Amino acid sequence: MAMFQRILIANRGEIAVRILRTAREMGIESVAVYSDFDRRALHARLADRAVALGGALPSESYLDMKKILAAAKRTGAEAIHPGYGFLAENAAFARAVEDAGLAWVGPPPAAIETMGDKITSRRSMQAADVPVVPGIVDPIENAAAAEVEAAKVGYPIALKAAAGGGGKGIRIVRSKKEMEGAFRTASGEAKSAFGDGRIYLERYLDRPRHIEIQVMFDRHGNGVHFGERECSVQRRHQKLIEESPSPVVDEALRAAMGRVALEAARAVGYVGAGTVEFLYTAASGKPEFFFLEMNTRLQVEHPVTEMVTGIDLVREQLRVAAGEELGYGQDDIRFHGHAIEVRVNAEDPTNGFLPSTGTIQNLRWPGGPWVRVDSGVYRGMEVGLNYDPMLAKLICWAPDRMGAIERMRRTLAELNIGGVRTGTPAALAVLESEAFRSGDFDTHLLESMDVGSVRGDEVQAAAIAAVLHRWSSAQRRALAHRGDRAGWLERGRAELGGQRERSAGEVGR
Amino acid sequence: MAMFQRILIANRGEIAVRILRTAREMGIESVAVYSDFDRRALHARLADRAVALGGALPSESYLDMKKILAAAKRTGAEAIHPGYGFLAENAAFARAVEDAGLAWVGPPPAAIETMGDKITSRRSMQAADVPVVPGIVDPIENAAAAEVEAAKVGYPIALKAAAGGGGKGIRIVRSKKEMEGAFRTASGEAKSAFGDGRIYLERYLDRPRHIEIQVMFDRHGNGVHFGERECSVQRRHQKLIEESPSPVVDEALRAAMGRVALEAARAVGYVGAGTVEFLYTAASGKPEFFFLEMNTRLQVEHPVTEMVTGIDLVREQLRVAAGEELGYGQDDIRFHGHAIEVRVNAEDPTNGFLPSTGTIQNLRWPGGPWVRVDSGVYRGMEVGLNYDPMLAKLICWAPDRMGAIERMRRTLAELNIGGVRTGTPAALAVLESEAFRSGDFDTHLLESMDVGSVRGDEVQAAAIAAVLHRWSSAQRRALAHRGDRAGWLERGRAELGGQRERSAGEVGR
Amino acid sequence: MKYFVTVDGSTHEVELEERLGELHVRFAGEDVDVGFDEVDRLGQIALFLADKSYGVSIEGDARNAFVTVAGHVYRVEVEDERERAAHAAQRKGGGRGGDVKSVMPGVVVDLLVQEGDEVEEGQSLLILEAMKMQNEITAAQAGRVKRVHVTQGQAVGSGARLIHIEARPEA
Amino acid sequence: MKYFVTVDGSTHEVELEERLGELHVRFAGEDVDVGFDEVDRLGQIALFLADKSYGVSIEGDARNAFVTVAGHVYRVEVEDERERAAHAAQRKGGGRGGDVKSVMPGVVVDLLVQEGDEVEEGQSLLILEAMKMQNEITAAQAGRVKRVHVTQGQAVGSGARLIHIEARPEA
Repeated sequence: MAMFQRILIANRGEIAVRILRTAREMGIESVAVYSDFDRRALHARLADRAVALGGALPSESYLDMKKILAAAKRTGAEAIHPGYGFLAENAAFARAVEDAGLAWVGPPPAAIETMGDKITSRRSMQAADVPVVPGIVDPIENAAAAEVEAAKVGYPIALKAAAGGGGKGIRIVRSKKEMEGAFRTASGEAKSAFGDGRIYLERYLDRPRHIEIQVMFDRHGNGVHFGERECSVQRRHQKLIEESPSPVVDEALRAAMGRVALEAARAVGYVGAGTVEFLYTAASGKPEFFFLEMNTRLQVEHPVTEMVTGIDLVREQLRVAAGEELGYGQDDIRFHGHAIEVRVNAEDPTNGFLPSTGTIQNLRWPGGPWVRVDSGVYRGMEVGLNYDPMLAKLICWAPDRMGAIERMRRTLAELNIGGVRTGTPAALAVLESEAFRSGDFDTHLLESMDVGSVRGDEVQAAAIAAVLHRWSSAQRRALAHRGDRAGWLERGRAELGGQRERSAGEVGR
Repeated sequence: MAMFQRILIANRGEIAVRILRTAREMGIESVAVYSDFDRRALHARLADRAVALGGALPSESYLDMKKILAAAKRTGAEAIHPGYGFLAENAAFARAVEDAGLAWVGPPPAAIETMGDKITSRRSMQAADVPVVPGIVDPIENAAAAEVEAAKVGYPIALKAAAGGGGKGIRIVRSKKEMEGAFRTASGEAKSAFGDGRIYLERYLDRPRHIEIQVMFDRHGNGVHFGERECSVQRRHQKLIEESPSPVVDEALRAAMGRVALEAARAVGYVGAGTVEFLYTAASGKPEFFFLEMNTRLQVEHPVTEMVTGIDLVREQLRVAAGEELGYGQDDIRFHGHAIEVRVNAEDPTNGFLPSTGTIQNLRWPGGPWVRVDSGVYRGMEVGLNYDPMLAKLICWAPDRMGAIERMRRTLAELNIGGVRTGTPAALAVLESEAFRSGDFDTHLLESMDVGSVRGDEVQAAAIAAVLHRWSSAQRRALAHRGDRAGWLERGRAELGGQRERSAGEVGR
Repeated sequence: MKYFVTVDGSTHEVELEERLGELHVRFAGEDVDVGFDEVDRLGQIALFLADKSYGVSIEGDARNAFVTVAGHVYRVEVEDERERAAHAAQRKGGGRGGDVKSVMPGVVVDLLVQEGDEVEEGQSLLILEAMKMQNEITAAQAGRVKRVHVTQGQAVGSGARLIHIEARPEA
Repeated sequence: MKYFVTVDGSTHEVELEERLGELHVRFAGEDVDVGFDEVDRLGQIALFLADKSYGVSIEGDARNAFVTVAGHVYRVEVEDERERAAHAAQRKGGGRGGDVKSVMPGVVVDLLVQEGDEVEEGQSLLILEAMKMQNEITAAQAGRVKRVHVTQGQAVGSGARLIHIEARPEA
C-alpha cells in the first residue's frame, strides 16, 4: 500500500494544525473541515483544502459523521485522521470510515470498543493479567447501590463513567454523604458527554500519580513503547502539566511498565498510536502501578514524548495506517533529555478554573531555544463555549528536568494572550513550587495550591499602564478631532493648488 | 567566582532576545539598552530592565561605548554580552569593559585583535601550521597594485577587508577589468563599516563550500568543538541558509577540521565561544579545507549547532565568562539528527535582494514540532534602514537531512510577515532545488538560481483576495456611514427610554 | 489628574500631571519614573518603571480593562475623581441582595430547587453546563428560595442572576 | 463590477457580481467558488477557492496592495474600469524617460559622473549605501548624462530619480 496522497482531518484547533503540519512534511495534502464558527480558523487556513461543514454546534459539524464522510469523498481523501476528542474514540465512525473504503488513522473498531468501555476494558485486562485498580467491574444502578458497593471497597471511592475519557464523568467520593450528589453529576455529565450514563466505582488510591505509556503498533504485529509521561498535575481531573520522563520512573520501572502496556494493547489486537494510563503509588513503600484505562488515539500530551525520542508520532500513525512496517524495534528507541508541556486553557485560575471567554486581541508567542508552540489560536479569534477551552500547548525541552522547568518558566513569562484569562499563572505556580521541583508530588498537588496570588510590582505596572492607556486614548481622540478639521482644510488647499498647477501648465504651452 | 546576578546586553533585535532568554533561565537578570528608534522593541520589553540610550543611529546608541558602560554602572550589571555585530568584535570596547571591572562575555581583547585583522590572523595561522587560502598577506595600496598581485596569484581573486566580517567589504574579481570598480566599493564599504579601508587579496577557490567549526574554551585551558556548520548558501557573501551537519563532512573529516579549529583558537589564547571558518573544496579530487577567518563571538547561525548537540551556547558563554570550567570533554559531545536555519531578512529576492522597508502589519509565526523561532519582530514594528535587515531566524530539527528540509519547507509556508518583503521565497527555492537536496552545491548555488518565479494558483488567490478586500472595505465604509446615523438615532431613543423608565419609577413610589 | 485604580480588588491612587510638556506619574503618592509607548493601536504597550521593563497588553475600554503582565491577567477598573464620586453614590443607594449569580456563561441543565424551598448552606441548587463540564451550583447561605430567575435548558451569561435566596430571619 | 488586477506585472480580470444576496466571482472569465472571511480588520484573510485553502494577508490601500500567500509577497494593483481608463490615458500622455531610479531607499555616498559626461552601458554612475552595504548603480544604456538629480550625502527614497541619461542619437 502506497503512502496517502491526501487525508482528511476530522478535527479543529491545535490538533488539526498539528496533524496537517506532519502531513505537509510528508508530501500529503490535508483536507480540513470547519464549522460556521470556525470559518476563519487557523486549521482551515493552513490546510491545502478546506470543506465547510456548516453549523456551530459540534453535533452539526465535527460530530456529524455523514458530513465528514461526504467531505472526504468530495475531496478524494484516502484516509481520515480523527485527532483526539470528537469522533476519535467512536467505533461506529471508525467502522463507517473503513466501510467507505477509506483508511482509518486509528486502531481497529473492536479495540476502540473494548477499551472505550471502562467496564469491558477492566475485564479484558484482568484476563490478560494486567494489574487493575481494586473495585467493582459492573455498572452501578444508582446512588444507593453505589453506597453499598463503596462500603465493601472502602472510601475514598472514585465514581467513573463507563464510557469516560478526558476527566469527564469522574467524581471522588470521600464519605457516604457525598455519594448522592456525586453520583448525579457524574452520571449527568457522562450522559451529556458520551450519551451513556453508566457509572462504575473503584478504590481511589492514596497519593496516586498518573503515569502513562505511549505505545505504537503496526499492522504486522510489531509494537514498541516510547516510554512514559508523568501527568499528575491535574485539576478537575484534567491535566495541566505533563512531562517525560517521570521523576519517579527509572529504567527498570520504565521497562516493566512498558512491558505491561504492550501486553494490554496486544490483548485487544491494537494497531496505531495508543496510551496506556496507569495509577502509580508508592504509599505501601514499594512502587506499584495499576491499569487505569487505554486511550485509543493520539493524546494531547504526545509532544513531550516526541521531544525526548525525536520521533514524530503523527508520522508514525500515518505510516502505520498506510500499512508500512515500523521498521525499528524497542532497542532502537533512545531517550534524550527532558520535556515539559503546559496546556494553555481559556480559564480563570483565580476563580476555580472556570471557563473564560472573549476575543483574542493581543497575542505574543514565546520562542527561542527548545520552545515548541502547538496552537490553533490567532489574533482576532473568538473564544466561546462551544468547544474545548484548550487554546494551545507550550512544550520545552532541556538536557535535564531542572533546565526544562526553568525554560518553561521563562516561556510562560513571554506568553501574552490578551482578551481571555488563561490557566498559565497556575502552571507557573506549580513550576515554582517546592513539591513539583523536588519531584515529590501526586495528583492532588494542583488542587492543594493557592494559585491566586498577585505580584506587587506587576499590580503597580498594571495600574499605571491602564491609566496611561486611558489618558493616551483620550489624547488621540482629541487629536483626531482636530486632525479631521486640519485634514479637511489641507485637502481643500491641495485641490486648489493642483488646479493652479494645471492652469500654469496650460499657459506655458 | 559566582554566577552573575545581572548582565547587560549591548545589542538589539533577535540576538538580544536570544541572550535574555537564556539569562532568565539561569536566574540572571538582564538589562536591555535601546535607541530612540527601538523604544517599543521586543528586546526592551522582554528584558528585566531597560535603559534608554537615546539617538537613532547606531553610532549614537549601540556603538556608543560610554553610554553602554554608564548604563551597566547605573543598573549594577556585572557583565556585558555584546551579541554579534555592533561592538562584539571591538577589542577597545572589550578592554574598556574589563577596565570598568566588569566581565566581558567574549574572548580576550588580544585574541579579538589578532583574529579581527585578516592580515595578522593569516600570519598567525601560518605560524601555527593551520592551512590558509593562497594569497597576499599584506594590505594592498590601490587597484593598480591589486592588479599586479592578482596576476601572480591568478584569477578569480577575492578582495577582502582586513577588518572585515559579515560579508561586508568583500568583492570577487574575475578579470582585470573588474578590478578598479571592485577595489573602490570594497574599500569604501570597509571604511564605512569598520572605519578601516585596508584590503588584501587571496585566491578565490573553485566551487568552494563555506564550512565552519564552533569552538568553546573556558578560562582554565579546556576547549572543545561542537562540530561543523555548512554555510554555503549565500548571496552577496551573506549567508541565507545554514545547516549542521554538512552533507560533505563525515566523522573523520569532522575530527580533522575540529582539531585544526581548536589549534587555531589555542594559537591566540582563546576563551569563550568562537567560530573558525574554512573554505572547503574537493575540486582537486580529495577534500581540502583552508582557514578563512575566525569570528570571535557568537554567530548568527549558532542555533543549528545547539539543535544537534542539545547544548545552549549562550549558557556556556555565560558560565565561561563567570570563570566556571566547561566540565565536559570532546568525547562527551554527541550529535543527534539534522538542523537547518533560514534567515528571514527584509529584502526583495525578486529584485536582487535589495532591502525592503515598511511596517509589519500582519505577523503569523510558524510553529509545531521541532520548529524554533528566534526573532525580535513584533506586529507594528517599523523596518527601516538604520539597522541590519535580519528580522528573524527559523530553525528546524529532524532525525535526518531530508526530514529537516521538508520541515523547513512546511515552516516557511506557514510564515506570514506582511508589510515588508522577505527573502524566504529564495530560501524555499533553494530547499526545493535538486542541487541543494542532493547535497552537491557550493557558495555559488544561490546566485545561480532563478528565485523570482511565481506560482499560478497563488497569483489567482492574490488577485481575488485583493479585489474582495477592496470590495469588503468599501462595503464596511458604506455600512459604517449608515451605522453612524442609525447609531445616533438608537442612542437618542435609548436616552428617551431611560428617562421614561425613571419617570415611571417615580410615579410608582 | 487623579485616578483611582482598582486592580483585582485593591484600589490605588495614580496621578498624572503634565509639566513643561512632560508627563509625570505618581503612584500612591510617590513619583515614578515612567516610560510608556504604544507598540500598536491594539493594546501592546512598552512600559518602563524606573529601569524595570514590562511588556504589557491591555484589552477593554477606558474604565474597565484587562491588563496582561508576564502572563498574569489583572482586572483593572479606572475611575477619575468625578466618576468615583458618582459610583460611590450609586453603591450607597443599592441594597444587599441574596442573588446567586452565574460565574461563567453556560446552560442550565438541571434545576434542583423551586420557589419556596428551604435550602441549607452548600445545598445543590442547579447544574450548569459549560465547556462540556457539569458544575454544581450550591447555596452560599441557608434560607428560602424567593425567586428562580432561570428555566431548565436556558443559556445564561457570566454574571446572570440565577436564584434569589432570602436569608432566614434571625432566630 | 469588473476589476483589472495586476499581479507582479501581469494583468488579470476579476468580476464580482451580487445575485440574490450572494457574491459571485469570475476570474479570467471563469466562475470561481470563493469563500472569503476577514479574520481581523488588519488584513488577515481566510480565502478558499473551490476547496483550496489560502491563509492570506493584505497590506496597502484599495488600489495598491501587497498580498502575502504562503510566504510569497505579491505586489497587486487593482483598478476598476473607470480607473483603468483614466490610467491608460495618463500612460499614453507621458513620454519615455531615461531616468535611472533608486530601487531602494539609501544614501548617495559617492557620485562618479557629472552632467554632460558620456557614459557606457554598465558604467558606474554612483554608489548608494543602504543597510550598511554599498551598491554600485550602473548605466542601463550608453548615452550622455543630462541631469544629476541628487547630491553626494543625500538620502533618497525607493523609486527616487537619480540621474537622467539621454540616449545617443542613432548613428
